[in-house]
Amino acid sequence: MTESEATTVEEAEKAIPATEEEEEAIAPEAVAPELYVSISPHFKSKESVSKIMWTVVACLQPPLILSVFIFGFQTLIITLISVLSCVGTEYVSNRCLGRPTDSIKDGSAVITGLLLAYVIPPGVPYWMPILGGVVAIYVTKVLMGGLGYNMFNPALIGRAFLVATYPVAMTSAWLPPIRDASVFKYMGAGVDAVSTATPLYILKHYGMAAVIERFGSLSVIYRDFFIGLRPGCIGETSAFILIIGGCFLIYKRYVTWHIPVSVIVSVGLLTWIFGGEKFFTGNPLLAVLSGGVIIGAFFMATDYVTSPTQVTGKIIFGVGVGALTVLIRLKGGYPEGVCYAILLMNPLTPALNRWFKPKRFAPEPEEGA
Amino acid sequence: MAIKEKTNKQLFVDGILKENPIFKLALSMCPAVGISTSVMNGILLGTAVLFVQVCSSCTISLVRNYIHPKIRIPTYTLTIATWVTVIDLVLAAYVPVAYKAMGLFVRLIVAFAIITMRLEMFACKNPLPKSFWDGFGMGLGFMFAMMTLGFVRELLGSGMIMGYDVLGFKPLLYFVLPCAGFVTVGLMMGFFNWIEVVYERRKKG
Amino acid sequence: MKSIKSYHLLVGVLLIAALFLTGCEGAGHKFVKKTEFKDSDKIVLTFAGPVDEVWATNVANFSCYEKPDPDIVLTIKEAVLSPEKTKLTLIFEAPLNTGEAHILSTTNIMSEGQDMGAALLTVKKLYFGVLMTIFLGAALIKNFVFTKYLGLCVFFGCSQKRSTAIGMGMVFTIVIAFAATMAWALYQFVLKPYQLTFLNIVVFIGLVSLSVQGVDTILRKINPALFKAFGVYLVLVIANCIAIAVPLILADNEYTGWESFSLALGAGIGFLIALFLMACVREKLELAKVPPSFQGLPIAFVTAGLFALAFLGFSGLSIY
Amino acid sequence: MNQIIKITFALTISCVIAASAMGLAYTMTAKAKKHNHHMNVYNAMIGLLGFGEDNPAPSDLKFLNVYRYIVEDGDKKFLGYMVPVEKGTEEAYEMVLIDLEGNFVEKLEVPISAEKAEEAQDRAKALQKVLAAPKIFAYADASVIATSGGKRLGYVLPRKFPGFRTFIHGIVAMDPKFELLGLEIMEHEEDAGLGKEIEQEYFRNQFKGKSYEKLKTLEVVKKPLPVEYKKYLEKSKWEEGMFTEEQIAEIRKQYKDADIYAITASTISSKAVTDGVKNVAKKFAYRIDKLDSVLKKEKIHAAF
Repeated sequence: MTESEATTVEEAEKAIPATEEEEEAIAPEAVAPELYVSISPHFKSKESVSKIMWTVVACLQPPLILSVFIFGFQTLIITLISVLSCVGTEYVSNRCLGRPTDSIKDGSAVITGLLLAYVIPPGVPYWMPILGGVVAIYVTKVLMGGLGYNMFNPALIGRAFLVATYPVAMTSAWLPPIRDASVFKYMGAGVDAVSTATPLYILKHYGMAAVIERFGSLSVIYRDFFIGLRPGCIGETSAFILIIGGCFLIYKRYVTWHIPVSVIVSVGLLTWIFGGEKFFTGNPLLAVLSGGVIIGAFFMATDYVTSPTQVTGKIIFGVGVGALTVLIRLKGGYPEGVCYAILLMNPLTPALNRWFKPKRFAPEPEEGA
Repeated sequence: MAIKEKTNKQLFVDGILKENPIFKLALSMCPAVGISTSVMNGILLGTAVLFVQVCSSCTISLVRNYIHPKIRIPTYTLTIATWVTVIDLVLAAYVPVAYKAMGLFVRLIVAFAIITMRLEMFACKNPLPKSFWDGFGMGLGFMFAMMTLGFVRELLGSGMIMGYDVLGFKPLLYFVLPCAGFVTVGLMMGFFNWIEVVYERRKKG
Repeated sequence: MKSIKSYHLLVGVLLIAALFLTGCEGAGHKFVKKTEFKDSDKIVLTFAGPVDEVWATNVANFSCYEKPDPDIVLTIKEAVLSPEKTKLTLIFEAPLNTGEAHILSTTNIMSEGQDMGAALLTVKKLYFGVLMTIFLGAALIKNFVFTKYLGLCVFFGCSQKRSTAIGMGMVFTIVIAFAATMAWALYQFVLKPYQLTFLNIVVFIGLVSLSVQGVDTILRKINPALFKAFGVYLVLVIANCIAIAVPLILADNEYTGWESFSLALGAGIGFLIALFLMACVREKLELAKVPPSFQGLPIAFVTAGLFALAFLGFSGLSIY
Repeated sequence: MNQIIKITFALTISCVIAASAMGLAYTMTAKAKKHNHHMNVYNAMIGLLGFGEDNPAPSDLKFLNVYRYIVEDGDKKFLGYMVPVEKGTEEAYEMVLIDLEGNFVEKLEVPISAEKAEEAQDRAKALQKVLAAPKIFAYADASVIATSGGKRLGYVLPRKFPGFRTFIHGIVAMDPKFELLGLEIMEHEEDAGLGKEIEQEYFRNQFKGKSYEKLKTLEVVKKPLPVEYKKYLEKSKWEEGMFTEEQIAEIRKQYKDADIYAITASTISSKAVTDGVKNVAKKFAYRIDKLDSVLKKEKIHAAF
């Protein structure tokens, strides 16, 4: 996989060919005063992009700390590797393309790295997030033109790539939560030695009774899952901390409530209707608390670049994510569908933005196309 | 276009490199994405396409003076379809394993844009030897591209080359999966564009 | 054309899909309203009225076999009656082969002391369900563009603008549905009986060209405005390998007429969806600072690869 | 007008030429194609019975087809077995009708030659003559019985069963005691890299040597395949001196009653194949017993 870059011959001449890992490229940015045409979102507030990004990063710290207590110390290492891989890829590829490298300071690569780590199982080998990070940043973001132009959520593409490439590890490297505060318990332990199954997997293949048998009575399940004491991806387990982080972002008006609420409500509602033996007998609370619905709703589906900007569009987007999630969960080949649901809705964002743009007061212009 | 002044050799080489049907002309992408999972597949389908391309080019070139301009396209289609049927039957009869590996794609050669395009642009205006070399170059170019893609995907996907285990493990299963075809082709195209830029620069400097 | 906005079309497609989804079912015996498979090892019977619990829960009253194996009676492990006594679930010892029709015979059905007579019921997947499976399979799960890589030349050629994408997709859907159904008829009634199957390729490609010509002529007469909008795409249909792949697939798999139609419609709608999604993204990509040697087709390919990755989410989806 | 005639004429001529070219190719390849297909199946069957280069098949090895039909007469149903019988030196076919409980009903001679019997259409024509109007018959399946020197060597059953995606076409081979001789996967549409592994030796060969008793309760386990066992299963990759006789015997003994190890991340495909094989074997064992006892009782001299 050798990818390469070059603008024009003249520019290429000046460039020093740089080789690093998998990318090699040449071509400095043609720096010229130009009219800056940007696509949505257009921020009009005083908040700069990087301040928002770093706030999100801060909001994403508590789940990491908690995950160390739930799954052990190696989650921290995985997360660190993932973040370093993302930031490193961004730096190296921007350097090679001759783009300004200070873009890594805006924190977006850090967020991608964190989110990527949060949606992979805690028992994967340490080299796996490196690969995920390279694909997430290079293929999804850098090739598409950098921050603001990516069509898909980079972290989720990274995850989908890893699931396709290492289906075994990505679907079986789950760890049971630690309940005796020994954070070094699973360090270096083989995956097979401790692997368990996620609640959604058990629900899909063995039914509700098996979930209750495995995790205790319903009230215990709700309590444990709310705190985060369940097998699952590194950062997705604790509904409680994720909701606090998400609410803080909403309070700061960095994201609006429409997408998270519509995702969660539609997942709950549709599971309640279709999820049981008969109509209206599904368990909505369990559906929302297990899997990646909460982290998906608050931190992935609300990504500025890949979600709509207008209220109607946001709600349609959220409901679409919820509906596809439930469809894949109940009828699909995978136990969890949040990742694919968001990826499938992402490309609709430009269309949703156009269909539901705010009413213009000037007369409708002639359609040029 | 300066096609007419080209010698046979140039025609042949151009088909493989400068006008490579997959990486340069971006025609007939379906098989390039679809069954480029191994080098062997590339060789097999490449041979089939080579055969159809050469035979159709020669046929059209031979009868080019008798084709009524109004039924040009139907004649091309008929010619290609006939040759595709022939190779389809021959493969099914004598090389069933290869036939099975390629599945529907052998019969889909009939819809490959590259063949029709060469007939329309070249074979219907040029004498037999030239058309033959043009067709041969195009066919080989297609085969070369398919083999390159197959090499990358087979090596990365299953750690093998031509069915021989060279790595001993499967580095990135993703590359044998159906969805990897697009990304591989995209990256390879970018890579070839970049090579061209570098090449041009070297020539100038 | 101006009045039809693209999202109206989307809503229309969704409505049609919803209509399709709500099918109705027939019965085999006057007292039995519905028979259906459930999970992999259950058959559910719905009766018109309450049945006797003693009769219903005795597994000896039922016997079931796969249609081609009348001599091998499947063992029923348990019969469970729902509280309202109208729904009986027969649980089998081994998983059933739900692709095959099952014959279920019962002794005289007892309902509130009345004898309703014995029943011989056929349990099979709804034909409608089979059609829907084929349709959804072709449109989403095994999308021709993203999982079978067919029709790529047209896919990349026509996905630069949304209006083009929708026009091409619709024209293609119409033509393919028409051509494939004709191809099916021709294959079943002419080519196969006379052992001319080696002419498949020529005949099918001829049929596609003919359909294109036919739609062209009809459209030109009936709706010149529509023709003006969509006419340009008609020629491109022939260059689309899906148009020739669909007839070949349905000849290979011996589909019936309705199945062929669903496959063709699914293929067309799937192509429309793929084109539309791709066009949405490519319009945005035009503004992006894509690295120079990736501009144009290479980046489009990479994007299509990401789509294919996202479409993996549909793999293994089975609605019916 | 003149032009139209000219075009039509040209098109007709080219169509005729094209059609004759294709027809020629078809007639030239048809025989080879059929032969090839036949050899393909034949070789697969020979391989499944355990014959190969170092263990050549006996010269009098014969594959005899038994065709099963479902015959309906009003609302009564019978199983019809079209069995090859010995009649002097020639081979002939007889239709043996058996009711669902396994009792003999009727015996009919089928006027068809051994060569023609392989074609479904010819069989249907011949059967039409003996199973007259009120009776309806429908083809169910064919089983192959391999014999040598008048003794049965094994049963070869080409069947299809549901997989994860679509149907899987496979051939199951059993010895006369219904011990599994092997499994061959002919066609399938499982996922590349995942379910596609069912064609691999390490999966298929796990079925080899399973006794009928074990087969009935065969399960799929989600455990990693032991390295040594995997090496043993991949017979085509064996090198000289990789295993000693004792080692082979020991591995065979150790895993003889083992369940099937699932393909990693493709439990559903693995289970589908296992269930399919189980079903095929169970049904066939049940039926061949019934058929044998009827043939014995009615003194029908079947060729196997």
